[in-house]
Amino acid sequence: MVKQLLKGNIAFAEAAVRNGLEAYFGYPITPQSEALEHLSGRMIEEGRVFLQAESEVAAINMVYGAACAGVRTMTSTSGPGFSLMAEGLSYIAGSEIPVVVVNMMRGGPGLGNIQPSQADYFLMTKTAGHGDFHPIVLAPSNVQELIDDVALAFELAEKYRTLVLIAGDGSIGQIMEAAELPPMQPVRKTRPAWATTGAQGRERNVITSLYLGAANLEVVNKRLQAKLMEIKHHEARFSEVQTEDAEVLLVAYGTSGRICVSVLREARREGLKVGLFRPRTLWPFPEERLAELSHQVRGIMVVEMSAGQMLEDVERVAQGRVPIRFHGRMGGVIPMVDEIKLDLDALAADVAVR
Amino acid sequence: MVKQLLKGNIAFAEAAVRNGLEAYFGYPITPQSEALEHLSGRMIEEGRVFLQAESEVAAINMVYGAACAGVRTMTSTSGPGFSLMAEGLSYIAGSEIPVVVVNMMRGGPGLGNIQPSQADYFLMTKTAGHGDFHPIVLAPSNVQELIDDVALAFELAEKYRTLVLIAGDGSIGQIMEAAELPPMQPVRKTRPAWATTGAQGRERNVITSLYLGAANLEVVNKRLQAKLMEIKHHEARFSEVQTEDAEVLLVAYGTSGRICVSVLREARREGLKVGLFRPRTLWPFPEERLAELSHQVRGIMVVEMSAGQMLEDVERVAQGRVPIRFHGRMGGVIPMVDEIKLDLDALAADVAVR
Amino acid sequence: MRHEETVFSGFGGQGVLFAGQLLSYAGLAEGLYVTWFPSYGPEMRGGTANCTVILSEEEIGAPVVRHPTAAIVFNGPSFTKYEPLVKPGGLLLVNSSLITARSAREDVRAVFVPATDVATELGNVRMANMVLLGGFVELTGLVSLQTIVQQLDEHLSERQRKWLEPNERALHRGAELARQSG
Amino acid sequence: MRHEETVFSGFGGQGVLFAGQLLSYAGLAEGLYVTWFPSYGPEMRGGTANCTVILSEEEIGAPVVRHPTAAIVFNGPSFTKYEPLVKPGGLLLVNSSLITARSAREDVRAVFVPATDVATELGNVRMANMVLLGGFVELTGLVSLQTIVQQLDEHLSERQRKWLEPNERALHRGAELARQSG
Amino acid sequence: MGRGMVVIDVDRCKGCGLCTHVCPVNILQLATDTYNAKGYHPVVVTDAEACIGCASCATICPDVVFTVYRRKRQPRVAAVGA
Amino acid sequence: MGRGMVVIDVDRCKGCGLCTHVCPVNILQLATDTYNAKGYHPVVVTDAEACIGCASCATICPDVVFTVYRRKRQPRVAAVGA
Amino acid sequence: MVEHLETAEAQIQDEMELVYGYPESLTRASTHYCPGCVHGIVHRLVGEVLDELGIRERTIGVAPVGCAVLAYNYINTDFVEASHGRAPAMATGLKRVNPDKIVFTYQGDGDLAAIGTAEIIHAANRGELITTVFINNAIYGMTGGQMAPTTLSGMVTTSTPTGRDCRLAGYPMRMSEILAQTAGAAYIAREMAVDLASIRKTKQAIKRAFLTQMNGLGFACIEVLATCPTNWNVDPWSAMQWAKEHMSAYYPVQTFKMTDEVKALRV
Amino acid sequence: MVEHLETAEAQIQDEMELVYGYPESLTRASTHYCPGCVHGIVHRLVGEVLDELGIRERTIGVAPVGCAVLAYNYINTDFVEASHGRAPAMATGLKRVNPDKIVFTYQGDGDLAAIGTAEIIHAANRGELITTVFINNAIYGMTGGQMAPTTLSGMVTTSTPTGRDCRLAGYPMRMSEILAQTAGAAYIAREMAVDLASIRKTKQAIKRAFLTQMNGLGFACIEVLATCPTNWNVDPWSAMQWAKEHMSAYYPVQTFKMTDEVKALRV
Ligand SMILES: Cc1ncc(C[n+]2csc(CCOP(=O)(O)OP(=O)(O)O)c2C)c(N)n1
Ligand SMILES: Cc1ncc(C[n+]2csc(CCOP(=O)(O)OP(=O)(O)O)c2C)c(N)n1
Ligand code: SF4
Ligand code: SF4
Ligand code: SF4
Ligand code: SF4
Ligand code: SF4
Ligand code: SF4
Ligand SMILES: [Mg+2]
Ligand SMILES: [Mg+2]
Repeated sequence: MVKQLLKGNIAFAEAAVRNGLEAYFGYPITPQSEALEHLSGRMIEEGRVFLQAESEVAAINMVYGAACAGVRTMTSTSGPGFSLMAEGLSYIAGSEIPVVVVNMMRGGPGLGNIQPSQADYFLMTKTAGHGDFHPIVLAPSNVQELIDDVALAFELAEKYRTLVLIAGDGSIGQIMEAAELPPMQPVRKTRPAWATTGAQGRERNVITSLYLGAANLEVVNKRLQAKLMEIKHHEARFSEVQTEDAEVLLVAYGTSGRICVSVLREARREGLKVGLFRPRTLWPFPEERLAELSHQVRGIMVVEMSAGQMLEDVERVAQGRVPIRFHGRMGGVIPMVDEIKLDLDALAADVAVR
Repeated sequence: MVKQLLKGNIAFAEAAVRNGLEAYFGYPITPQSEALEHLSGRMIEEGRVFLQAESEVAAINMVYGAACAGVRTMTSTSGPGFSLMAEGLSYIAGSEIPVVVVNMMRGGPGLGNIQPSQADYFLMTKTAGHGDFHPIVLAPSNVQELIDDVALAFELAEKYRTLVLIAGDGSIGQIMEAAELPPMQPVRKTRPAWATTGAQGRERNVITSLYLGAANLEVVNKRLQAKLMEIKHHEARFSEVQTEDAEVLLVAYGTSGRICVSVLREARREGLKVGLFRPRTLWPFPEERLAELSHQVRGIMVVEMSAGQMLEDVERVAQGRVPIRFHGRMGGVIPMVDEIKLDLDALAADVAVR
Repeated sequence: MRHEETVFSGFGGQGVLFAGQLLSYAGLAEGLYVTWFPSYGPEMRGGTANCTVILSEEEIGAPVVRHPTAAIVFNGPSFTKYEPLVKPGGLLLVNSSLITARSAREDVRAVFVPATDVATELGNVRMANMVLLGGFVELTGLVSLQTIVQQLDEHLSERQRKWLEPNERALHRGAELARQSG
Repeated sequence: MRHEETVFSGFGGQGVLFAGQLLSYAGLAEGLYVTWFPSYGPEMRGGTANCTVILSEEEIGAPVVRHPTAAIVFNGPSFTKYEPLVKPGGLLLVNSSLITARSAREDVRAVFVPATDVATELGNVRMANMVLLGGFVELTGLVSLQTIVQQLDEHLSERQRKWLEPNERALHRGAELARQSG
Repeated sequence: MGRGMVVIDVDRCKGCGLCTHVCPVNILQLATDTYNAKGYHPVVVTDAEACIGCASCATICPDVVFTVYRRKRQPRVAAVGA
Repeated sequence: MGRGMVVIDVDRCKGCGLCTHVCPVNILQLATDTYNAKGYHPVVVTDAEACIGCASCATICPDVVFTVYRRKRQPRVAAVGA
Repeated sequence: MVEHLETAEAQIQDEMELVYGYPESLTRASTHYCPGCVHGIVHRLVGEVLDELGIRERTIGVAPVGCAVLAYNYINTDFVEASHGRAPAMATGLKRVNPDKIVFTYQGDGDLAAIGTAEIIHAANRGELITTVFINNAIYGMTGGQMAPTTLSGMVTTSTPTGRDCRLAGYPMRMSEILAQTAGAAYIAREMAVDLASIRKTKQAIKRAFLTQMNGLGFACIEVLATCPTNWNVDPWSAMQWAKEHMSAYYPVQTFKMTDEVKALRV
Repeated sequence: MVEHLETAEAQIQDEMELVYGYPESLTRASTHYCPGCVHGIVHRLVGEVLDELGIRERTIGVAPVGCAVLAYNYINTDFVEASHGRAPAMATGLKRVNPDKIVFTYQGDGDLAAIGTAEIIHAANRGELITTVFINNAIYGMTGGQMAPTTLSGMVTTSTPTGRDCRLAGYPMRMSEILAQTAGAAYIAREMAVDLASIRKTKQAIKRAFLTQMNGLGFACIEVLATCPTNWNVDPWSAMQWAKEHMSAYYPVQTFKMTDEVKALRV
């Protein structure tokens, strides 16, 4: 398979089709509508299910229903639509159903605008809805990673029977880059044993998130937490650039992460020993490795397209070992290499590595 | 005014009426429906606005509308309903409108059950919806504090033109205790200058959360963040019990917080130097004082009716200075004094204060 | 120091929650700290209801306890559940009309009052809760019977006004029986 | 090392985004790393459109830059916006049919091509984008004109097939003019 | 044994009384003295012989308490011979 | 000056052409050569004299480009005297 | 108990024939419903219909949030529990990927006519091949008797303590009339379960609604006028009389839409 | 420009009388709408109506999420921006605490007929004293031309690339017919804005809808069949012809509900 020039939104949509997506339900919202549009044609072509729902609330509950039937299903949206899914996402988590949701973040709060943002980090990683749960959150920073994360998302969702989110932003959705799509896969022929497909010749299946009696629900919560612990230990992912000898560490994900690659190059050219730590999973947050690095480096700079959300996790993990500086842009502004670089130099000066 | 025996849900509803609540919009959900029921009678009696909405989505948007008109307005709900309000809450934050919402937390995720819980801490304190914002979150632990927090909530909401949440739980809603209600206040006669009440003899008012163009929205975001910083510096609240000489510190809020008072008494009786730090605002989290205490004590135990959410903030603030132990119950289980005490003794042993 | 953690438990419809509230009102009237904490749930019939009432001279922390200092059990299931839980030295007040079981525990004071029968005698089976409450007050002296009666007077709704007098008798009768069997 | 950060900017409808994409396709065909990043917004007409195309031999980090190494400006507003931003030593390619302004900057190479007029001559005003792209390729040698033509051939939709030939001519004409005025 | 017969699953009964209103021969009544496991006064048949097996009780009972039988048609001779 | 007259706010015009279809006397046309500030070919009046001031253009224009006047009724004498 | 039944049955095998037996499509669990609650009756009817159509093993139920939230404990098919009001959306997801299966939602009036208004109307309008059983008891039963969109004018509830004042609280909503307006609806009818005749008629309607789905004819919804003795504060029998008199007066028992294909079905 | 106008006006004061002038209730801002977009026409009509009724200073508008999201930049009254589809809920809040003010929502078909279905139906059913102007252009304009609930059968959109297949994607929804079913609705009518006559008629209907509110007669909604030249991919005039022919064929231009009091209003 050769690389082709692909727009992010089209890429993840087509990747889903090729990974055997059996049903898509969604509601248009910029900056990810091209995905829905692409699927409106492709899914029907492939004889699969595409349905434009009457709202994001309906969409996530349709996904919930299809997922209960044991098929690969997903939806995609952005900020306001993601908020509307909160209740449904909590039900999905509570009933332990594999579901994949893409959130191409845009400027907020409220209607905000449609430019790229990373301001839904808290909402996606800390909870995504009421009650105790964490979705797995993948953070691609280019079109190829976005494509690969779709396959990973389905794999993890089904392995752990859990909710997996892909945290994109308007920029990853709109950008065109060279990338390779996976080969076409047909839809799964079989349905998992727990799926509600009609109790033919087997015990019936009931899928619910209701557990009357505190003790009963606590049992479920404990199982859920145990699963999350397991995920936390096995699925934390990250990528690093020139951290071996790094004295200053950039921490950023997604679009901010790739921008920091340029920052790093410039700084290195000037001889500054800087490394980049780029979380590929936002939950579980790659705590162990970051903690290690926080012992090695003399300063950390967190770069986000938000007021500083992942920043809190970095602070929690670094435990005050080294000074942490933050460079954040909001409202859909894409951070500029030169501005980040200025802050980086300042930090370097503070911690006297220069 | 003399103390009377009051049920939490009735108490906060009546307190709202007496604080000049002009309009209530809500949708029934256990364990807070008694508040809606109480207001359905009282508000009409007082010639004010009560409306049972068709859903929580409608309710929060009705509140949004009434708040834009510059009146004291509120809604109350629990977990699933609170999730459904996420989009509306983000709009309210984005347009900087004073609104008060009570969330009587119940067991989750999903439908869960209706027993007391504190598992919406993340959802309430970190964001409550998409985009960069924090509501002010008040955490009462008895009926009197609940009553007092209603007045405080309106005061802060209007002072800062911001969203204020009261984080209760099923237990605070259902318990009866002696408490004193404030004197009756009529509704405010005047409307603030920014309110949309018809542009009679003044420039028209437009309330929106839409700002096309990243730069424009960033300006708004910066103003919002500046305001949040100000709130962070001036409005962090907490209460302490016997922390002066404490060697071990209990950290808990709401119902867990009051239960820890009993734990503390038992432990003190046995001569263990334990103190209690009880955040009264969950956002802003009382970081400074807790940081101080983390220098003084030799161990911290966090108690929550969740899998450990405030715990992350405590970890972030304590910066690894002392070991932190967690005692959490989930699914609506109310922590028991003797069980907490066991963990506390274990911690005391670990940190060799015993 | 006056401090009592009392569980009232029985069928829904036996007036368990109201008995607990009445004790709470009385405690408040006598200047004590009070918490009343009910079991609550969706509309489902035939369930058991219970509430924990704590009266104390010091401010109350936990509104629920694993080991109450007193348990007033109105029916069999409640006996089974709370008999083992009562604090050593605590009180176990039993509605012997519906509960034939006897407590094996040496370390609690078990008192048996045929509340349902007495209430029926007095004209309404639903007054069993007052019989037991009267007995409880007599045995613990936590609050005075007068206070209970006053509060009953204050908190009986109009529709129930006619039951004030009979309820009073039920309270006194309960106290009497408790004195004897206690 | 081949590395160019190019901004295409003009009115919506001038084919700005497609010109950028065509360059991107060509870059990919010649084995370069490529990013194409558009300005995007809700359906509102009469706005300006622009995209940033980065072609490089090394993997690309930031897909947008404050100071492009080259700017191709299709209309007045775009000139005003990008003329000051081009990196020193960079290229400023101007559609002189719609832009009368001249650059005051000494440190950039400003080339003026009457793309709109040329396109009109060649039979369709909408081909101005190809005229400018042809000029750009000629001036930078970033990719070969052949590659551009191949890619054009591959990516013209059926409906537009008939324009392949004219567009080719537009590309060559633009290259020519650039060579002269460049 | 009459034309019809009902079998009552006593412990399913919630004593709602609906069946007692629809029995055409009025042989259903709520027990006044006894309670069932659920703590309700269950339904009782006052005159089993009179049951015509119409299943009205089963039709209205929310708790599927009734199983209803009706006597099979017997050849008249047999009836006489009896 | 004819019976009617329109004042055109040129820079509000988006050249949608709607008005050109409804003018009963067909005097509205889009400019082919000139652009307005917005970059559109704006509407122009080809024969001002012919305007009857019917305001059809204003009725359909989405961009409130037109202000329309109609000649006041003059006493006939005056007309003659003129 | 069950044993006892079996022996009893044995005895009478020869002389007697069974005229009413426990539906196969119901579990043996005793419901949590209050005495005399119509939910129990309609659950039974659904069970009987599933038996008669022989589709228990290919049916998937969607439970609402409401007193019937535990419907899956009683109706013996595969089941999912939807979020409040979203059962039709969840059913849509289930059906679209299980086109050969039978999917039904069972919803209350708060669930369907309040928070779930958009989902039911759009499911109907899409002609989703699902069946909806809609229990209209004019109240929010589960949460303690608050007003529902269907609460009658003047009716006292815990959130209309002085009786519903329609000018302030809105008017009783006629959902079947609205659903009948959608192009995708094939069969929309309102029935009631307040006496033997209406219960039998309701069962036929529910059966026809399932047949509508089985024959791919479109969306079907049966509204059932019901009672909530507990929150109405009357005994079950009086509640039925009240419903018969007052509810059916405002909510006409009627078939609002029935396509020719549906009419042609032999029930 | 404005100056220029004034001088021009000055000159002709004496001979000429103004037959059409710029509405007071519109700001001077030029809209962001595409050339020939009907939103511009209906904004103008709303402005003219507010002028004629003299209520600009006591009116509060609620903007939707849709192409008209910036309506507050053009209609010169107090305004709030609602979340997608919730305008009627927000308007309810505004009106209930400003009973003496005039509150209207301006919504598109995605906003009102898709995500906002529940809010509009319940506002209508409560008889909220608000006025809704509903622009039905059979498409999601703002987000790039995806299918709307109102998209006609077979119509090609960016989310129905081969034309809307109603069996899969649902049927075009007739909202006015549905709203007319609610007890609280006083005036429900469908108009269109595709030629001079229909535009004039639409204006009268909008005026009556505001009068309905001013006289406290109940909820009023005017659906306006409109065009989206950009996403329909035709020029504005052809779009109007298409709408006149095809949209009004499926969406009858008609008054679906008008109470006697509303009928009695002198417009
Ligand atoms: C999002 C959400 N809002 C509110 C509730 C609380 N709630 C549970 S059931 C119910 C209404 C039940 O009424 P209905 O649908 O009529 O069913 P019934 O109990 O009357 O059969 C409500 C409001 C909830 N569980 N979730
Ligand atoms: C919760 C949410 N979902 C989706 C969107 C994206 N969105 C913006 S406008 C719109 C639909 C607009 O269509 P319509 O209401 O018909 O208005 P039009 O643009 O056609 O006038 C959508 C889906 C959003 N802003 N918020
Ligand atoms: S079957 Fe008919 S006659 Fe027999 S008990 Fe039941 S209702 Fe009565
Ligand atoms: S109807 Fe059923 S539950 Fe009710 S009394 Fe009769 S048998 Fe018992
Ligand atoms: S006023 Fe009438 S005649 Fe004059 S330009 Fe306009 S449409 Fe034509
Ligand atoms: S209708 Fe208005 S905008 Fe369109 S061309 Fe005519 S004047 Fe210009
Ligand atoms: S509350 Fe009403 S609806 Fe719910 S179970 Fe009881 S009677 Fe039935
Ligand atoms: S996209 Fe359509 S609806 Fe939106 S402004 Fe353009 S023409 Fe009007
Ligand atoms: Mg109901
Ligand atoms: Mg539209």
